[in-house]
Amino acid sequence: GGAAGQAPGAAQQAPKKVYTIGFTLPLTGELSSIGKIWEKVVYLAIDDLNKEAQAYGFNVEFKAVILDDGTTPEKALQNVQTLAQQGIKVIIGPAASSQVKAVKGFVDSNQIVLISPSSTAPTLAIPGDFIFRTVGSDAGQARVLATLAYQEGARKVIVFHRNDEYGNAFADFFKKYFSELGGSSIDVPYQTGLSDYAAEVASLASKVQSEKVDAVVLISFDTDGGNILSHAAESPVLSSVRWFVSEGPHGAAELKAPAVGAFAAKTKLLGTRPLFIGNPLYEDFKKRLKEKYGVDASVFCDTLYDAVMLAGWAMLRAGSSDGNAIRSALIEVAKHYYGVSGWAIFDEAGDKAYQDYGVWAIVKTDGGYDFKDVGVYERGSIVFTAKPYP
Amino acid sequence: MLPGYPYSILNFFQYTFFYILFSIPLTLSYRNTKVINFAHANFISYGIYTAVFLNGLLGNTSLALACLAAFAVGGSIALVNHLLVFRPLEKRGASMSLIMIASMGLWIMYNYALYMLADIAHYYTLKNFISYGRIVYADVPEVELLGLRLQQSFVAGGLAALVLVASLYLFLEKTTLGKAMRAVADNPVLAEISGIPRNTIVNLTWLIAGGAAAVGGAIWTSFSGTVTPTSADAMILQVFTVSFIGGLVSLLRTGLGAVAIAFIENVGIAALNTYFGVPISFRPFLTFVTLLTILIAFPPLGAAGGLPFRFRSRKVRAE
Amino acid sequence: MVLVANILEVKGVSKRFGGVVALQDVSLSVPSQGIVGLIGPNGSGKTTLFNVVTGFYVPDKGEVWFNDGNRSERIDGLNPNEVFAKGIVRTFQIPRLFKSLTVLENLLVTPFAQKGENPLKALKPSSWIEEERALARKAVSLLRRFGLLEYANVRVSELSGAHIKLLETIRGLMTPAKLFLLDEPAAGVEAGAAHELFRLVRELRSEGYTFLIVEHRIEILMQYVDYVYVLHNGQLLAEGKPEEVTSNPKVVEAYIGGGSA
Amino acid sequence: MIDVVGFLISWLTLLGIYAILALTLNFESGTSGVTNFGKVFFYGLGAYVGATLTVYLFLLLNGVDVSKTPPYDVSGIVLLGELAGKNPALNLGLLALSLATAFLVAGVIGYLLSYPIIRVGPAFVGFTLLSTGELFRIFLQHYEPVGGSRGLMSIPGPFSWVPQPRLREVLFLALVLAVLAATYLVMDRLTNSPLGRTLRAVRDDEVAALCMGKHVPKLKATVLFIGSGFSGVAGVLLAYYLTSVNPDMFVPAVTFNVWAMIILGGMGNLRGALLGASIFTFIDRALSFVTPQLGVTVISPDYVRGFAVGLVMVLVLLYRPQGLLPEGRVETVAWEELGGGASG
Amino acid sequence: MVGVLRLVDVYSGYGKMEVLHGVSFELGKGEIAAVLGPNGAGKTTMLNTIFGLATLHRGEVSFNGVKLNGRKPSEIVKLGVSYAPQLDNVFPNLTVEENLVVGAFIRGKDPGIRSDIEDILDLFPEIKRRRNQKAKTLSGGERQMLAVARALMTRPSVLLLDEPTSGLSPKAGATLMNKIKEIQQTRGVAILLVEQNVARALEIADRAAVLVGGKIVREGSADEFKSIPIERLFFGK
Ligand SMILES: Nc1ncnc2c1ncn2[C@@H]1O[C@H](COP(=O)(O)OP(=O)(O)OP(=O)(O)O)[C@@H](O)[C@H]1O
Ligand SMILES: Nc1ncnc2c1ncn2[C@@H]1O[C@H](COP(=O)(O)OP(=O)(O)OP(=O)(O)O)[C@@H](O)[C@H]1O
Ligand SMILES: [Mg+2]
Ligand SMILES: [Mg+2]
Repeated sequence: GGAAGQAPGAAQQAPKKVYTIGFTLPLTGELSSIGKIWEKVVYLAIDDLNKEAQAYGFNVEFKAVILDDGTTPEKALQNVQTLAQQGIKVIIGPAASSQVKAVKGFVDSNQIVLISPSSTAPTLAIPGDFIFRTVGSDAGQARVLATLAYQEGARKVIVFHRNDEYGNAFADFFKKYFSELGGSSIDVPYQTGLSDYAAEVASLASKVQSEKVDAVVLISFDTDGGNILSHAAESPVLSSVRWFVSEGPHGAAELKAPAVGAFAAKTKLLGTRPLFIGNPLYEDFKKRLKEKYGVDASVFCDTLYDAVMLAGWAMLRAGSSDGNAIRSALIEVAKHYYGVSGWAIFDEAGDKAYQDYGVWAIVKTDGGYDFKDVGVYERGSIVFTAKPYP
Repeated sequence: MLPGYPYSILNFFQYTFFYILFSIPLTLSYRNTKVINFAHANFISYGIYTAVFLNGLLGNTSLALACLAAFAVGGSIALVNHLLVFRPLEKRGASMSLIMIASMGLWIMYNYALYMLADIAHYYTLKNFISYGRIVYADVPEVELLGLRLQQSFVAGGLAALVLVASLYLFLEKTTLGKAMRAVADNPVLAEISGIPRNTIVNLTWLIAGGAAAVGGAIWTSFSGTVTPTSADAMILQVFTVSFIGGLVSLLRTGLGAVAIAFIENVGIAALNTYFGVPISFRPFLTFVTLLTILIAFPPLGAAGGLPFRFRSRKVRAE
Repeated sequence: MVLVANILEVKGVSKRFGGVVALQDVSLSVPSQGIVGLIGPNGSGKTTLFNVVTGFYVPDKGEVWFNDGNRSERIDGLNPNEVFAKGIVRTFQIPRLFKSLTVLENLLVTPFAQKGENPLKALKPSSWIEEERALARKAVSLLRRFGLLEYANVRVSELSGAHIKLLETIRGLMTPAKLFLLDEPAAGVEAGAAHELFRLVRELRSEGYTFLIVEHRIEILMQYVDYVYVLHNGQLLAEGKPEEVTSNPKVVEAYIGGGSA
Repeated sequence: MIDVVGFLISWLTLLGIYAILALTLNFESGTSGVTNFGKVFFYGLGAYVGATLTVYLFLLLNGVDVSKTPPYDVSGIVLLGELAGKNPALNLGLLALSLATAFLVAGVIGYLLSYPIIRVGPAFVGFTLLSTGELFRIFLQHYEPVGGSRGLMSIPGPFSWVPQPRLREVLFLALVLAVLAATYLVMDRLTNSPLGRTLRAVRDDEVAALCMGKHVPKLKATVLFIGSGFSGVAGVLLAYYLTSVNPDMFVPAVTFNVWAMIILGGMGNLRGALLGASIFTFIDRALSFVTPQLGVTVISPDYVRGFAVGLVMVLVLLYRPQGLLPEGRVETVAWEELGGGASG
Repeated sequence: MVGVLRLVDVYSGYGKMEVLHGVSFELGKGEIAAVLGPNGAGKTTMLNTIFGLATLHRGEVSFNGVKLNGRKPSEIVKLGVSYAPQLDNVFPNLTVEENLVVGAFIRGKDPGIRSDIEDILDLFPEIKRRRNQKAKTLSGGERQMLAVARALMTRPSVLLLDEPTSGLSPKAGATLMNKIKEIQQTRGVAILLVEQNVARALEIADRAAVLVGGKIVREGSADEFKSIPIERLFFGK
């Protein structure tokens, strides 16, 4: 089968130059629910990129090759190699930090530009390599979450977090910042990759009871986070403390269930996430994604969209398929790019230099419950733009 | 009072029901066919997704209907696997380990097929099926007992587990066909020579194994906070663990295994956490430690083999 | 019995399985270089006795002593492989051949402590090749003797019933043990081959080996043994020279039966 | 347009690592009947031993205080990256040390693990080992000195002093193939020897083998020592190849892939193990070039690939139910004697 | 005499390998026929072929005029043929009694099964004592008796017995032979008997055939065989 299906409309003038961007996304496995949404974001972004390039008079066409890495490091490396062997020089993904680590050696030595929209591990903040991240590191968000919890009156919290690189690092930063603010926290890690977390939630409930904490801080991905909150909604003990949540569960469809919505209202659940709030581009992006593909923009959709855009413009700017040239072009392009996730400038480690953070809540709407951004982090404190819970 | 009470206790029962629904079919299928069926996870996940699709596409809110449909789907998948793959392989003289790997192949296929189905369903409804929240059913009551609210899944799971255990007991112990089932497992060729319709029995076995596990899956949708196409894969090791405690052949021991593992995973870890500060992230660790302890302390006989070897053989006495 | 050393002495052995008393206070001895028969009705405990002697079971009571020339050792309760190492080889009544191996390979497996079984030596073929050749020659001559040579390269799962039985016995005879325990070597085997087997037993005896043989085909067995024990319901019923035993009315009543040969 | 050489290098390297695993699994499970569902445990053990040894010694020998700059922190990682290419002798020396240590550690642990599995049958042996693997993984996640859930990264490879990436890849491939060849040689010698024959006998009937004087427990321990040792070596190679290790890499699925390889190729047949590994890794890779071009839109094209991998497995098995290459007889000089005997 | 069981020019074996090379044989109604022959001659294969357990390459097997070619063993049992194989002839993990119950499977809910079990156990007092013991713990001879007992449970009209007395004590063997004769006489069951103990077999058989190398080399009445040193036939020609 040829690639003909990709290009609607007839080719008229000179043949277009084709730029291919490779993707390695978690279409199966633990992150597959985000991966599926990301896939749609990629379609939208490539579409937009083509339109923009055309509008600027480039006779080019961007194409995406999407491979599934099942959230495993080895598969991610295999995908990156497969893409490289097709002459692809810019790859977006993989999702998890452990995967990025596994491909780092290969992309650095083969001069392939890799942009991860979601890897936030501080250990990957390494200057001079070919790895870029369009999202800020966990340390930043941990500070915001700590501030949020403290500002909302929590003094003693349980940090209930994934026992993986993301969760552990996030939790460590959170505890550090929270104690700096004057609060105290208890560490409760839970094993990832389980089918259900009812047992963990039960243990959490007894911990909450015995330790008499004011709040639970949940640091999770979307599926596990959704699962945990659904079970927590069943428990009177867990419904009686405040909940503060990381970006993971934002957008998870199962949190719009009435039971969870009611739970959120009762516990005044608030979450943080990397977000350039009040960004009209983002609102537009969200709307078009919903209209065209029927999916809600969830976590890291904006950073992924921007990653695609940056990659495309960098390739156009470099004009060659030399990895080093694209790398420099990317850094340049990012300096002037304002996208759905805000300003895209990279720091010396290739990570997003200025990350803004917003606060979200689950609020009642006409049709049920929905996610809503209700505040921003500004100069050391949270400023609410809306009152989420009465 | 036990830590985590009463949730841990409730969860303990809840999980016991699920492990019975998931593991007893596995034990049954191994016992009667000697196939270690890796595709067992598919029965569960297709049971889950039968309920999910019924709910998401047709708005069904009847758990009874979901269970019936799941039984049909799970049972058919198991039968199709057997008729199109396992039996032809066996006829051509494939070893059991080869059939086991064929079941791995099937497992992979069904997993991706499920993702494809979810994609197609998304295309038509624009709903997210890759991660689906808990379903609230209209036809199962929540029961108040001693001031405790027993969820729908508790009621339905308890009922289904009871039905499965009782009907299997009656069938295996009280009917000739049930006894014949054991004979087929024991010596298939002789069973045929004795006039036992081995094919019928094996077909029936697969139907029950696939169907019952899928019913468990359907009920799971009313329990778990979120289901994904990999929900079943994520728990299959536990399910196998329970069956292994049963020596893969004894239904009774499998039932006890279900109780033991459910207890350890819920009450056990909560107690260790409370009294010894063991992090709850050790839950799967504990499951496997339990399995190892049981395997080493009481090695199951039967399928387990057993070597007449004594580590402390009596010292030779000479004159 | 003072001059001839007994290679095996079973002293007051009892063994029960739940309610079933398989052996009760059984004592017997096998003289060195003897061919001793062990007969008795079905279920009288013959195989169980073999299992006790070879370490398969631990007796509930009693002792088993093995006399290797000048040293006498107690061997009950040892592991089967340790008993084998002492020089006692048994065959199984219901054959337990190595099903995926060929006939020749089944024979080659038996000999004890082959050089090539040591992992380090296995890596260096020159260290075991000579021994292997010698064993193969022995195996081939045994196979030829029993007309099984044509099956040498056949997997044992493709043999006929009696060939399986025969091979089980021959496999036992491959290794130079001191005492052989044969459990019904002639069951199902055609008369010619059965006699051949017992002739081989006689030859081996003259080379210094000892045999204890369970066999129901007494018309064949009695031609070759010098002493017979009879078990009945797990107890010793009679013992003596073949003629004495076959004419013992108790034995006739319990075992041989009336009209038949 | 497709970089064929690059494809071959990357395919063969991973294939080589998997082939070592397949050969050892074939030796353990195909020849000797120790159903090892815990392959990934020994593989991961080797990888972690190699990785830990390399990163710590690398820093220590370069005079870095690892208590202040542990190798799993950013500073350590950056340092490792800077030091990686400075001293070829160090890299190669650590390679040798890692290989030897991983072999011994994995081997000895395999040896010890044979103790609890002596008296249970094959399926239980398998599950005991599988459980041990899971225990190990969860332990790693909690064990800080090896990086905990972060794992270790920026592991200096044996050839990181070679400037050209292509040459570096080729050298590494040569290393992998050399280890593979050595593994093959050892496995071939062992299976086609009296030991191999005895092991097959144990596989067929443990009890009978025990009664034939074979020290079954010791044999199993030996098998696990050898098999696990080589798996550990494969793990070291993987660690160097990915330049990172992480607990999540060592999940049971890896074991099952290796199982699929040896059964596809033919249990008990060494060349079958190689063939199975080749086919299995090739199909997956080759299809990932094809499926994105299919023009499928409603479903993710990559699902077609995943589905096809499963389908091919099932079809191959249906077509060749003994596996592609069935187990042969144990090839020793014994057969020569038969040649003379049969004709006479 | 009408043949109930007929083999016409049968070539059969396992897979591609051929073991029987053109065997024709007829078992008359209510008679006992003995099949004798050296080890590996193909006696078991002959029974296996009748029962659909070997590959029939050429020729025909019929029972009461019904063609058996290509039928499944379970169908053949229902027609009234029963088989006690030489090896692997019990269900090891079932108790003695369960072995018998399962043996009567084709009779469904027949209330006569209970009493049949008692009758058959009376025939074999050795295993009657062991009725609740698992078959795998039986002694060799007890197992053999159980195999024959199980085959009788279907109330067959034709019984195939492969070396039923191997491993039985002389007394038990003789008793079994008498019982076989008795079964034939009282129930009119036709019996095809494979036996190594030639003398014993000829004592109860009406007819005999000698199978050598996959071919029948001689056939005739039992009395006829009694006069010739039959074992020479095994290696004759
Ligand atoms: N594991 C066991 N559990 C219960 N009973 C057993 C077990 N093993 C043997 N028996 C019983 O012990 C008795 C002795 O058995 P054994 O095998 O020694 O007899 P045998 O003399 O060899 O008979 P045969 O000549 O039939 O082989 C038998 O009645 C048998 O049923
Ligand atoms: N499953 C099998 N596959 C291939 N060949 C077989 C198989 N079973 C038996 N054979 C071969 O067929 C031939 C006849 O075997 P069969 O079992 O019919 O002999 P038999 O006359 O019953 O001998 P016995 O007296 O030893 O029981 C033998 O050469 C044997 O090797
Ligand atoms: Mg016996
Ligand atoms: Mg036979």
